[in-house]
Amino acid sequence: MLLRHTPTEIRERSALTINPAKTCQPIGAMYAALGIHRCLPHSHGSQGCCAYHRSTLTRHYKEPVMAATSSFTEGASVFGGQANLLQAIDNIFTVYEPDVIAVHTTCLSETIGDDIPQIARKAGADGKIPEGKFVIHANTPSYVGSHVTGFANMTKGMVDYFSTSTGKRTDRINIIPGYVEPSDMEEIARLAAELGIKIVMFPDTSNVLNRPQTGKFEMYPKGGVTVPALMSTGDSKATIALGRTASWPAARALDVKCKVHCELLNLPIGLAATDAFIETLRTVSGVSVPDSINLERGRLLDIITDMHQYFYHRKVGLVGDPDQLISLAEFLVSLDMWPIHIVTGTPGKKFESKIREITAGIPHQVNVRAAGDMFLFHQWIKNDPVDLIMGNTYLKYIARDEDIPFVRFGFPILDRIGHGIFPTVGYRGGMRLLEKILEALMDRQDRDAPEESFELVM
Amino acid sequence: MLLRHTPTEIRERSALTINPAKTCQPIGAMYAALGIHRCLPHSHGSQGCCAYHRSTLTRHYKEPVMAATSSFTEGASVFGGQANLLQAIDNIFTVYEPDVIAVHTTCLSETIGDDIPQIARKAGADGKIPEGKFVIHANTPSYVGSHVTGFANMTKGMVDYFSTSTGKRTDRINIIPGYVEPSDMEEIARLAAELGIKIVMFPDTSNVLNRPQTGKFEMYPKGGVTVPALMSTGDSKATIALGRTASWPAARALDVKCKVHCELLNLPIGLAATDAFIETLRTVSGVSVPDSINLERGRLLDIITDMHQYFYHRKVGLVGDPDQLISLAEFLVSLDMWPIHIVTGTPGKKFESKIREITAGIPHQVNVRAAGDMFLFHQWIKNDPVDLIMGNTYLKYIARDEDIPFVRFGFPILDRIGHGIFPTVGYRGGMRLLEKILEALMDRQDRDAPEESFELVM
Amino acid sequence: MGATMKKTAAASIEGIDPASVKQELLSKYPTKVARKRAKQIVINTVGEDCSAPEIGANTRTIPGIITQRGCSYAGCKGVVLGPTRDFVNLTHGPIGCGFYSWLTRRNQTRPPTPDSPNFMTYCFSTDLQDEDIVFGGEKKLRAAIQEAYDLFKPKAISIFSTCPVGLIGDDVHAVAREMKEKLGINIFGFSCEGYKGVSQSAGHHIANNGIFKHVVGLDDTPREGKYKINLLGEYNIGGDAFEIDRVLEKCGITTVATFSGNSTYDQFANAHMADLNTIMCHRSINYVAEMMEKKFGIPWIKINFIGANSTAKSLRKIAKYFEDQALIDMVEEIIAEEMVEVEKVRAEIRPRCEGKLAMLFVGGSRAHHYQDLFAEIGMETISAGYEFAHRDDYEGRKVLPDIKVDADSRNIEELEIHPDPERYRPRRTAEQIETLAAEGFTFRDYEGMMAQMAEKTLVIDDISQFETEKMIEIYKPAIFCAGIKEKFAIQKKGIPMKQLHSYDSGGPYAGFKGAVNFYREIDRMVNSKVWSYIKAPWQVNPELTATYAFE
Amino acid sequence: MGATMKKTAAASIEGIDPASVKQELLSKYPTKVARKRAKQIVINTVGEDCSAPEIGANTRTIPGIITQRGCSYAGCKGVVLGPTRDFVNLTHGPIGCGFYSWLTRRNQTRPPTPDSPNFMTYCFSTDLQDEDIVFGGEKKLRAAIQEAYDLFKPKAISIFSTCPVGLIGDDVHAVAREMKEKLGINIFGFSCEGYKGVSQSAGHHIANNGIFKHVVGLDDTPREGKYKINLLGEYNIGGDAFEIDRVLEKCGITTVATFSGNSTYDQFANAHMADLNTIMCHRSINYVAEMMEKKFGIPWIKINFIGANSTAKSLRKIAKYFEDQALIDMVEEIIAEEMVEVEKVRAEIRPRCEGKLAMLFVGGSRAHHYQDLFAEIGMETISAGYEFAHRDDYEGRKVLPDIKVDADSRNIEELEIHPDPERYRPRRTAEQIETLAAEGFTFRDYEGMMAQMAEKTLVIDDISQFETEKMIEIYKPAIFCAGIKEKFAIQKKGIPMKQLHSYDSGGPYAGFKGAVNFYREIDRMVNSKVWSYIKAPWQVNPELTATYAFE
Repeated sequence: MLLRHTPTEIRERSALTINPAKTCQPIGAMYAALGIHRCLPHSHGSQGCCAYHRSTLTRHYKEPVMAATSSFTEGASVFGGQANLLQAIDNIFTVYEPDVIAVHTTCLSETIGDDIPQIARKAGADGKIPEGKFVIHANTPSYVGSHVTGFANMTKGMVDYFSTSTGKRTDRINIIPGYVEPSDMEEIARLAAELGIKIVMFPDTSNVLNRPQTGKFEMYPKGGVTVPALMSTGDSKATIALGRTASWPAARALDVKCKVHCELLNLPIGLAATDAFIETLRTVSGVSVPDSINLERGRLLDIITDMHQYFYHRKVGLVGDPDQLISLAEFLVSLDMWPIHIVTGTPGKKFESKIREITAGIPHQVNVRAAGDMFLFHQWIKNDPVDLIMGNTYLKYIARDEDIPFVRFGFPILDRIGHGIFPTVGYRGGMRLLEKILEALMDRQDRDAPEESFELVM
Repeated sequence: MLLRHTPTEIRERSALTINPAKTCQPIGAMYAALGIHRCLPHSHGSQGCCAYHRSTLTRHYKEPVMAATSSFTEGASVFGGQANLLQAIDNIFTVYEPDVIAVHTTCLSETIGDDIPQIARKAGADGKIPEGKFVIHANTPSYVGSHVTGFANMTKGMVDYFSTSTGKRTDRINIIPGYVEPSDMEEIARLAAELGIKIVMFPDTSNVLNRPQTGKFEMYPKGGVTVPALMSTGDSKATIALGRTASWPAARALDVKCKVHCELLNLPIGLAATDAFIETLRTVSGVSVPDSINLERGRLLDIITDMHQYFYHRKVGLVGDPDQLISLAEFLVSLDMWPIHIVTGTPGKKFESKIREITAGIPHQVNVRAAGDMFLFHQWIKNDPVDLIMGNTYLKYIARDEDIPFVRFGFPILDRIGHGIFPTVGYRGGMRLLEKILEALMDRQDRDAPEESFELVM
Repeated sequence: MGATMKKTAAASIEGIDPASVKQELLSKYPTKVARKRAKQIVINTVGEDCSAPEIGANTRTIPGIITQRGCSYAGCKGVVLGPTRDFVNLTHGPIGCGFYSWLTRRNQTRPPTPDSPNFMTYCFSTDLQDEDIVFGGEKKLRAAIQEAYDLFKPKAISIFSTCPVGLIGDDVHAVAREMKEKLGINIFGFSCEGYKGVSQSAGHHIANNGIFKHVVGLDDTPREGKYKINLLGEYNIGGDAFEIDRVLEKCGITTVATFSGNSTYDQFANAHMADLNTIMCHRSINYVAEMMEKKFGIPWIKINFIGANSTAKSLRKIAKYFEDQALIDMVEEIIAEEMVEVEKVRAEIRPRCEGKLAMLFVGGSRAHHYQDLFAEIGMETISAGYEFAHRDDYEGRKVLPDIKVDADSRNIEELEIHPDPERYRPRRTAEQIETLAAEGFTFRDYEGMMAQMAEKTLVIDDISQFETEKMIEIYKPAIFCAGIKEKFAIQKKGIPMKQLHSYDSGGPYAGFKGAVNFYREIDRMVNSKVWSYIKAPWQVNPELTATYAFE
Repeated sequence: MGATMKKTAAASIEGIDPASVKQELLSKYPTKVARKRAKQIVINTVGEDCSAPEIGANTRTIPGIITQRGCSYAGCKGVVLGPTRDFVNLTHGPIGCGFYSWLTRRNQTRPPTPDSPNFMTYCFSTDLQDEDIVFGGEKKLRAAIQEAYDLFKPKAISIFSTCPVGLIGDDVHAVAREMKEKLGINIFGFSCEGYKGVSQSAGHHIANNGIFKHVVGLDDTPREGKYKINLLGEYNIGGDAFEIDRVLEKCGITTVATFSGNSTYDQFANAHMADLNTIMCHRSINYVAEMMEKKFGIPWIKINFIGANSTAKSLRKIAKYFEDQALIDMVEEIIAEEMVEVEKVRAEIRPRCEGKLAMLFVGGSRAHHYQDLFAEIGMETISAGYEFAHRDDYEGRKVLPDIKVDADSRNIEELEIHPDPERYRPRRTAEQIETLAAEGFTFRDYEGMMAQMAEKTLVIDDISQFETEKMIEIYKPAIFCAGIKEKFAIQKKGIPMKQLHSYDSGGPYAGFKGAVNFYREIDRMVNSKVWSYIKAPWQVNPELTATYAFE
């Protein structure tokens, strides 16, 4: 067994985290910053943080992930990192020529208490920030929240630094897509375009972290939300925040800063959540829904009605990030599946109650835990087995030990491709999810069927 | 074992076909006819044929498949089926009100020698064909060729009956997509649209055999090529025929009938074949290729370069239809994979030489057979095992007995979904194929890896 | 059953007048068609004597009126002989027929050992080409048989003729005799060309004849067992026969042969050593039962293992036949034991299904049998019909004498059967039969579907696509049962559709465990949320003033 | 080696002047940066005495200049102690560090039995929260250790400090001592905060100190075996150590302990019972070797099992040390045996790779060792450098005396080691060492990377993203070797990139079988067609008059 020391008997732990279902804020901030066009993320702390974040993002996206670091030494961690950051800003603008440096802090610089805005101002005063270029920042202490929190904070940073209201409202809608794949952001934009709605999406990592092979390496690829677009968000008609944890803080900040009305929706994963997203776009911008979207919706529903027998009352275990899990659980429940073990590593009381609400109709005990870990999740499964697990690559160890069908979903996925290219949001994403779920369940049925009931037609 | 009687030792058979890799013409004709808007396919023969074709198409597409039959009795098979067909035409136009009845023959009516055009003329003369409605036909003797031949013949029938040249050339391009999925036809149309090219595609089963769930059953759904569009094909600038077996006869007929220049290309499956398709569209209509297509291409290539190590020198066995196999084999070879056992049930000498050409660079014996069967294919595998097999659902019996990773591809797929919705043509289709191939190979690696080399990052 | 339980139609459709429904179904047809269909669409009413109105059945399909019927080949090779595992079923004809009937019916089979023969996963065909059509296919057929023999050395090879075979003058029977002679294994042919008869039904009859003529009675080895029966017309779709065997074995009843689910050549050869023939699907197999009675003196009874109550009833009937108190007690004990789980599940599910409407249009007996299962969870069959049955399957065998044989049926050979000089052995004396009959025990009888259906329900033979749509629009049933060809057209209308040929991917539904499976399956289908998602929010509520939920 | 085999740069780059390349690399930097980087970019030239020019190494990374370096925690927990399977490696800090170092390095481990302990698939962390940062994390650390103990009862628990730990004043060593006392298992801490030193290298040193201080020498059980060695600085990436073990075992050489691939606590505790320390990765582990020699009298030698020739050379060196003809003969025999396959594959592949250029920028020894493998298939290393090495790894240990210790290094504790009163036992007498030395046998020596590199090749320490791109544009190598962070930026330029930290998903590459694997892998990468598809037809040939193939 790969996880041979995991006992069935569960004892509560107060101090020891085993096999985490989250990681730390800075990586989320780095990912968000990569969603700004011509932006170089900068990690203000030891260089190891930056190395780890770049490595993990690279393994997940199989794409270049560029970021700089303040490379703290022992000295810096005693006397503060101002000198390092000033030097970094100078070097970065000189050598790598970004339009924006997006600084995020680390547990180290947060513990020291470095004041980034003050340092950035000094860099400006010293003339180290070229005309028309920007240094923005977000405080992302690793000991608070999770990678999702870091994403939320950097996204909020975009509002804090760029959003401005000129007084003239546009008919654009801001969409904050949340901590989703580049392919998902692309799909969200496509759906809005199908509706004929002008949007500003931020951040937008499509064409940054799902780039083509062109024989050229571009330090700053085509993708990402531009600075002017970010500035214009203050004039937009409304903001749609997808996912409470990742997107709400930025939306609220924009409302406060520029009085842009904001709506909080669940991530558009699955039929109902996508319906809500489309319906909100429709009503907010007063357009009507084109046939093309009804067609996609109808095809998703067609799979649901055609294949219902395979979903019905199958037990599922889920590990992932809160915004994703809320929509995914809702989707599975709508298929008559039973998500019964649900863990996110990200802390937050709201999560558990929301999941309770969604799973209320399931006639079976449901285990849910925020700030939980995969060790606990695994123990739940040992005590109450499931037909399917969905989550990031680390679940493969549980899937193999317990011999459970496994669908990869969420972050990080280190051992398969596809997530960067094929969305799981929207109706098309729903179809992809259903195909993957069915594939996993049917492959298992085919594997385990006695010869006389090995099915040709399924 | 499911196929316990299949011996390793191969002896040539001259008369007995075991586990066919093809089926008969009429089903292909029925499928093609469903690609005409408001068309009801009609099977001129015993009702069993119609029942079998509808059942098989329905299991593959999980969609309604409507078709009528002449329901031959013993009498009809002695005295000919004219009376039945006349009655059928009358009943169909009265009760089901199609715009077109597309009659295909069967082994029975072909053996009898019923003259469909003559019967149709009589129906017309008797006033059984309402104004502006049509009865077209194709001769599809089940004892010649295969389902692909039937598709080709009915597609040619569309030209024979509808294509007319008014003398005014349009800038439209005719595309004959071949015996591919509705999702593939949709993708081919999308690619042409991306290039800004006006096309007429026939047949076009998209939105016929991949319909939404709407709560309404439409006898004649939105999809399908319209009669006026079919008529206009005679004026088009050029015809691109995708696949020699399925599409070339119609293209040639159109050239002969209306002098529309035609190009024969391989089905756009994989990088090179899609490049050829795009390049031909570009040059034929003098447009330039937009970034959106370069982006898709680059993403496909990115997967190829990133994941090359998983493809390199893996042996593959393929069963399917000739046009698909030629492009698929070419694609696999371009990935440095080794397709070494290749069978199609469809007869045709060109196929074997084409495959020989494509696989010439493989330093390993390559077995290829046209008019072969899966029994032979299975024996080849027993004699020279492979890492992967690709083909229709019937391969699952071999996959299980021989414990070989299996990717479903082609017709029919009776036990999984997705083929109706997600294309395998074009660059996107290539990405889907690669994802499926990688999934199959990597799942196997994960299954068989000793614990110490069970990989987190792949 | 019958008169005593005369039922009236569901309250929920009181408002709907079947006569006008019938009119609507016919309204769009050309006169000739309407006249013919009118005979096949009957408003049910059951007389005191269980008599039902006459229905047009087993008549020609109307060209152009979209039917779900198949052909004679399908009935012979696909249905009756397909499920037998250990002989090579060789289709003689173009490739299609063999391909389409390859593994598509979900007949399960379970070879006793890893090396016992099982050819069901294989498809064998002569794949006739145009030159064969021109010059004749006998040579190729001969060669194919030789190749099959050389490769597999099967116990037997059966040849199935497809449409062109008759026309090109191939004599499959002659080839069969010749090769049987040459190879010394049993080889026989079936002239089941697709155009024979008017539906699968002709093929059933042809299959019955062939199997009786060429196999039944070849092996006189006496069979162990106190209560020996054959199970006829059970094809082990989704494992039905396995469940029935489980129950019978538990009761100590020996099944000598099953025609033909999970069957083997030897079972058929030995079938005449049984003491009773029990018939599940009357339509497809009654011929064999009749012939076995004439030739060997084995009486037959109609039974039905679809439905827990029906299963109990059938077991009691078998026990009663053997007139053995030990068996009678054993059967009661097992029924009691098995009904515990059945009642538990039924009690859970019935409240959710009670009063919902079902329609069944399928087969030659399933449309009847499955009504019992629906009834057990309180669902009402508002309309039903067969695809290929005859009048006796609707109205009961009592009408047999006045069914006139038309041209299409006349073409199907009726075998001349006489008592076997050595082996005819009446299992019951005239007296015994008297007494049993006196106690209401019925031999050789099937009262048909209609007698059991409620008043004013519509009985429709060979329902067409057009009629199907109308019926759904008018009655909006909770579930519709038919076959794969109907499935998605019906589901597109938002009505769950259950296949009763293949069971979709479910089963077994026979016997006690099967009943439980079916209750749960129907519960899933008629109570699922998924059918409620059809309208998008903007379709429910299109005006833009609509408010929407947000936090 | 060395002067005798002084090489000149590849013909294929004759035209390129390294001096101007260096200029170009520096051109864009601010003056201060350029000045510092100039020291770390050296044009190689090897003196008669094998001396190489001085290179700037193990100096601070320049903030903002994109580096591939990691931190002290990564070197200590990730590299050196990560591969040990049977103690609980507990990260004390916020969740990230533990998460990122969880199973990401492909160190393989093979527990002898299904129930022998293996914690490598687990990630243990105190997941410090803000309140812990404010009020201190010792309490939580204590509790976490207790919970780990209660759950797993491990042999030992090691604690790894992350950045904030030092700053908030947690004394992990005190907690370790206290809990060791309480639980009676070995518990020890590492002050490997990320900011210590200038790279992973500091962490290696800290790990060396800790493992030596707390584990090595705890178990005096004599070890069976005639030729007992330790294998130091081999981390069993992709199974390298398994292959090396295979070869050593075949030669009859016993590996007492491996630091630290596929290792266990007991191996470390018993390591001092070996008679020779052999060092693979000089950078990460030489400290332990030095300390073991001082304390126990075990001499160490540098060996290299990367490359078939290097492997043979290393085996001969070990055999020579033991001065035993039996072993010497055995080793020769096995080399001969193993080289058959190696030569076969090499002969097949070398013609396809001959003369192609490679660049290696990785690690603290791999950038050196892998040059041998490339050389074996005729490929030329045109430029190389380390990520975290010191001058001695470049220029050889002879420069150790004149390396001045800067502030960052001074912060890393240097243990005071004295011969162990009881257990100090010089394995070789002064005389023996004399004689061996006389025969050219070198103890305690590593001549570094540069001495082996061709003239005019560029040696670049801690290469930056900017320099990487320039080097590729200028030299267009056939392959570039580095780590995951560089991989896709390089491949986007159309150059295949091989990871030499994790081997992507390949390996083993050590020993004889490993060499074969590597030949094949490089052949795959540098000769694959897929890199030729980058331009679409319309990009190759954009004008519309283009003709296109059609039939």
